[in-house]
Amino acid sequence: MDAQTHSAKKLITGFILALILTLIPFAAVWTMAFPVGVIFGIIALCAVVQVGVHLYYFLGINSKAPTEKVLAICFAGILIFLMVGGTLWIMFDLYERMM
Amino acid sequence: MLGRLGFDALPFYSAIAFGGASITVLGGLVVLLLVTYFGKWRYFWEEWLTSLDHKRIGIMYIALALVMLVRGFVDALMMRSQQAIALNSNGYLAPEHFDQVFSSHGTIMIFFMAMPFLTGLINIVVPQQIGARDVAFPFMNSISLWLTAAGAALVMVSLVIGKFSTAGWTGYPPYSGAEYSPGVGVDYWIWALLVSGVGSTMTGINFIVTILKCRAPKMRLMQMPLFTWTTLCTSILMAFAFPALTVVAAMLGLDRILGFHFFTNDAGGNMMNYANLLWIWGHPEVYILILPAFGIYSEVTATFSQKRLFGYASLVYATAAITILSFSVWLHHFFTMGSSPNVNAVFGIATMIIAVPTGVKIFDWVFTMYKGRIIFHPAMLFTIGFLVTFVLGGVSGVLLALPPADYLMHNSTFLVAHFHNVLIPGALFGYFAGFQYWFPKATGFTLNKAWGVRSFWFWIIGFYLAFMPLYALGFLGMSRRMERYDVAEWQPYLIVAAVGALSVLIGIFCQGMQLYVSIRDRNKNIDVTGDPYNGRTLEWQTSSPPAEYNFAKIPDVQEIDAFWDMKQRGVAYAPASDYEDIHLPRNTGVGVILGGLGFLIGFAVTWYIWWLVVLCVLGVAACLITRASQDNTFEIIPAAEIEAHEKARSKALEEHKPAPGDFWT
Amino acid sequence: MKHLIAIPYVRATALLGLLLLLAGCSLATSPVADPKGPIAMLERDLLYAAFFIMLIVVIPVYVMVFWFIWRYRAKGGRGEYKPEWHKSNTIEFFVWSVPAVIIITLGYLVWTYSYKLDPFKKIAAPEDTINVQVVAQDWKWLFIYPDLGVASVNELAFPVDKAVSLQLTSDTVMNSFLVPALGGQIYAMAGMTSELNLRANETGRFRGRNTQYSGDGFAMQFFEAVAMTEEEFDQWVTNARAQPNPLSNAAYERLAAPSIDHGVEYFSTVQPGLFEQILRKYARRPESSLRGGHPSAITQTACEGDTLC
Amino acid sequence: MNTYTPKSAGSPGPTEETLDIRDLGFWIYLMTDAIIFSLLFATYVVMFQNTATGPVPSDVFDLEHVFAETMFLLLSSVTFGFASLASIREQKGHAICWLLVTIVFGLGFIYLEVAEFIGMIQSGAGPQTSGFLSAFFTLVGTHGAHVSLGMVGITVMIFQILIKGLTSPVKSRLHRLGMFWHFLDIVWIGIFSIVYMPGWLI
Ligand code: HEA
Ligand code: HEA
Ligand code: CUA
Ligand SMILES: [Cu+2]
Repeated sequence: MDAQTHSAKKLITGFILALILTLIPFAAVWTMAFPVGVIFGIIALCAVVQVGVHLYYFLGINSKAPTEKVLAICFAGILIFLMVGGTLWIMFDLYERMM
Repeated sequence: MLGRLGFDALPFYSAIAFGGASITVLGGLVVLLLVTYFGKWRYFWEEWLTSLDHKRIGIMYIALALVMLVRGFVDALMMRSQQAIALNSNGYLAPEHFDQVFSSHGTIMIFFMAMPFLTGLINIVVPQQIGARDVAFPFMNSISLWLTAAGAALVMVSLVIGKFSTAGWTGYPPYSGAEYSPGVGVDYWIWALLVSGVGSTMTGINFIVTILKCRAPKMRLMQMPLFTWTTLCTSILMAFAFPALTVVAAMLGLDRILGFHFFTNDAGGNMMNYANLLWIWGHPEVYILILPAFGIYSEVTATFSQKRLFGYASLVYATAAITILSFSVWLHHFFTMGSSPNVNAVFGIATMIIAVPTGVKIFDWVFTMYKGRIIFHPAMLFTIGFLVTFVLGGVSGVLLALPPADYLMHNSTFLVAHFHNVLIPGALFGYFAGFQYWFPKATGFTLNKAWGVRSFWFWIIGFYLAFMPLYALGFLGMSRRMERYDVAEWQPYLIVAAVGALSVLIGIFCQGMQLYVSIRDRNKNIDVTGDPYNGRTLEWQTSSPPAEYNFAKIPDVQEIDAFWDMKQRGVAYAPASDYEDIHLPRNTGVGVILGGLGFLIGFAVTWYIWWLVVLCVLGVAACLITRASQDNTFEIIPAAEIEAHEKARSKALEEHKPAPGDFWT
Repeated sequence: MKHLIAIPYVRATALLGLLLLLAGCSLATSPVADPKGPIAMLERDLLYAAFFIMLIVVIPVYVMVFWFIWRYRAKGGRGEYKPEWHKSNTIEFFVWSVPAVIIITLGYLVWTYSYKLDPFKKIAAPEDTINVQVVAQDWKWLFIYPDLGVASVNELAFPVDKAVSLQLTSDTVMNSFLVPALGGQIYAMAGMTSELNLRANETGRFRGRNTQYSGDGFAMQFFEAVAMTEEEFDQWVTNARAQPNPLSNAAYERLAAPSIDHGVEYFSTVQPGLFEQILRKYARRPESSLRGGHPSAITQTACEGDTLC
Repeated sequence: MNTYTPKSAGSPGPTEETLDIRDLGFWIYLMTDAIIFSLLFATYVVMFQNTATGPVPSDVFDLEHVFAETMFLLLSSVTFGFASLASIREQKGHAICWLLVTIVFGLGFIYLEVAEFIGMIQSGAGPQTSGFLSAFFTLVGTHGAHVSLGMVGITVMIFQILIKGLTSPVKSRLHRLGMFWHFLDIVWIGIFSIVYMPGWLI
């Protein structure tokens, strides 16, 4: 809530970065300038970086954020990895074997 | 106007259904009449239903658990007696009734007996154990309670209006889908889970924040009592696992009501993903049930061995390890779905790894007794019963975790034996121990000992009789959920199991007697000191029952077993003079109203009464917006009042000075 | 505490124990304890092995609990009282490491046995294998013999000592196929083909069933797996072929309608491609690459010094 | 509340510390919501090939539309940021203005989304058509529902600011609502990167 996490400069920087990171994948998909595999890579990379940008510039997750918050998001990250990763592994393995 | 609700929903189609419905309705009426007769409505509303006091909320949770256990146990008795007689015959329960019985038994026991019981204990104890005056979000706490009650009410209403689900507590589609289960039963089940699941998620968030943020300022994490630690881990599991249940139940609801194709046989549905999502929640759920019990055992063994807990750090690390691991094993519930050997093996091994931290815990409790002075309080008896019985259930769990062995035992009564073996002597005995242990703290008087001991013996013997035969039946090839069979060899075992259930019934009767006798003699057994067992943790510093604000002065924590340490240093009851005003949340009826609306939403969706749904959703929005616009929801207890209260307590303590060794034996 | 238990209760308990003991005799010949095929045998051995390994830690728990509560009881216990004793690195070391070692051992068993007992894995060369297509229905099992052109309901016949390769699907809700005496268990789901490979070493009739709750007829949804000699099996096929009962599409529709406690039934011929047709009913993808009728790629050539043979 | 400390004695209402507690509680709620979304994503990925007899993703997705939605949402995030900033600087009028702008962008987003949904349903690609479409509508619809709820929240906050002014509880509520709003942006990144773009590519 303090002015530190919310300054106009930070907001604008965040916005511009997010905009760029949105434009790149859209451009890549529209122009089809690269092989599909590469485009997928670009989309994934931009998405991950953009999530980081949002967390840092808009949600105030930085080195000064309360430890509990950072821990909570790390924990959620691990769980999401386990749940989503596990789901995909399990389900595609089953598809492979039975469909 | 009333959707698909009509007169045929009333249970006139079968004598047993009608009987169940009548008992439910009569029971409800009797309670209403009694309250009216004694003119207690106002008292109930003002002192209990609208209360935001975590201790009262806790007591209400346990009362809910008690009511629901009656229902759950009647179901259990029905199943045991049916299976005892149904050799080559229909017994007295038709299939479509028997399947409602096991579905409601499982659902009630897990969601509306075990969950409220543990949440109740947590509510009563944890804020006191950490030296806090309240939970982080008292109002949300009240909403959680009433949403849980709303879910329970939905299950109970299904007895009277319509039918309950027949798809088991796991509700696997496509069987539970609209095509194969067109009635309202599965909808009741879904909404009972959704409504109470939201409550559990909120409880989880509430206690995570309470424990992280509201501890007595000096209490470090590694000084927290173990029950608080296990509560923290349970809360994390509740907050992070219940969303999976919400997702999967909502999807099943969409399939059923709006014709989506998540889990249907046709149009691209994928029922395997249901099992996947359900157990992402379901496996952590069983640790939600067991971890608080583990915490209780830790408190109880230390107190009644009159000795410091052995291996505190190990116990904490083991708890944390179980918490994380429990999110990585869910596939063990469907080894037989056809996964590749590497998938099965990875999840099987992950499952077995949980045996290591669990084993560490068991040994730490055993070594806590070593060189102690063990008092056989009923709470301790339940703990010992747990130690020697849970191990069996754990071992059978590890056997099921070997995928090839699970091929033989999946869906058999061996599995039924496994999970009752961990749920009853594991989780339930823990709650019983906690109940016996903290009863004086919550009510101000101690429980009768003799009836407690009796109930323990009947429970444990009943448990062995009722469930050991099921292990054998698994070897004999009996599947779960069978309402009849034609294998004569099974019957002797099933008769023994029925007798076991009767012994449990006697055990429950003894618990009832214990309550009755204790309440009758309450004036003789008043717990003046608030510390009846020479306790070790902070909840024993408060009076019994505690003042609304728990602690007049926030305790000064310096050690593990903070209260014990204070007693050693002679500062446990140090008088203070500089009391200050205390802010506590004002009571509010909004929680009850939200619970009521939650119930109505569930009911209305079940019966397709859409206008009611819309109305209720608007009601919920109105409640939340109003509440979110209130700035001052506190009331102040003036310092003078606190001082008077504390003075009175000091005087009582003077007269009944707790001398070392002068405690319950 | 003895005085607290009523004497009649003790007697009744003893009596029940006796009853159990008598019944216990049946345990030795139970399908799981006394399997009739190599798969079930291995699965049972694994179960037993794991159980005995775990006894290494379980027995000490029992010994210590009873010993400690006796020795350190408050009234009359002889043990010394050390209220502050709460730490011992030696004990901590053992309580973490011994279970860990056991779990590592079990983990090794899990890994190897999961591969060895993969239900999809063929256990014999094609010429020693009988292929059966299994369809779960409400509330019965249909067995189609694609190579022989016959089919049966609720009776799975096959020659002893020959591998049986089952391909399973469901024309209704999720079912789970299990013959405890032969081992293995696998779900049968609509639109999908799961596989199970079994073998019997002795002739006999073994009870098999659906173990996944599926509605009103569930309890009676069992079948007999009949392991017979080669000659008996030929006769069985001849007999099936002689039935005036072809499994046409129309006949299949009739059969698929829910029925409880359906008896045994034989079909002289089977509409070609019936199994694939049932699968296609629930096709999830447009040009679905249905594997029906085509055994999976996971074929293990028989008898590579494997205990399975 | 429990964290009552002497320094706030006599001043009724929430203290700095209780606001801190609410902040953490809300953050954990967001994490649980993230789990909900991630499971919906996982389900979508598991189901997107299960089109049965219905259309495949590239038949029904329109990237330009998605791009417009993305812009609306991103802009609304920044404008909400400015509203928060104004509230910290005690500029009541500015805060309300920025919140109104945020609502306008939010409405634009919802309008586009509803139009897309209606178009799909009318062309026979409703959620009942196939497992793929069920998963799609549920995932994207849940996000849309969150955005709508957020706008109800913004409306309530506008009224609170008008009536109560920028008091400390109002500011703290606005702050939490802001976290919610920014969080929805993150979910949307997932939606266009996992649902729309790959669907269009394959
Ligand atoms: C916590 C969970 C729990 C508990 C306690 C129990 C307790 C019992 N259960 Fe079970 N049961 C399940 C969870 C539980 N169960 C589940 C999840 C299923 C699967 C359902 C499905 O198939 O979908 C199941 C299924 C199940 C079956 C069906 C088996 C089958 O599929 O064939 C049977 C059969 O008899 C059975 C029997 C019993 C019996 C006799 C008891 C009794 O021994 C014990 C009775 C216990 C009580 C009545 C509670 C006692 C509580 C108190 C006495 C509180 C006192 C409180 C205070 C003093 C404060 N249970
Ligand atoms: C409180 C509830 C609870 C608890 C604590 C557990 C604990 C465990 N459970 Fe259980 N389980 C259930 C409740 C619970 N379970 C329920 C309700 C179901 C069925 C749901 C349904 O289908 O309806 C189920 C089903 C279930 C299955 C699925 C079987 C199937 O469907 O085919 C499996 C398989 O792996 C399993 C395994 C385990 C294991 C390995 C543990 C371990 O955590 C146990 C660890 C404990 C010990 C091992 C004992 C103590 C340790 C020692 C003394 C140390 C040394 C030991 C070793 C080194 C081995 N459980
Ligand atoms: Cu799971 Cu489990
Ligand atoms: Cu489990």
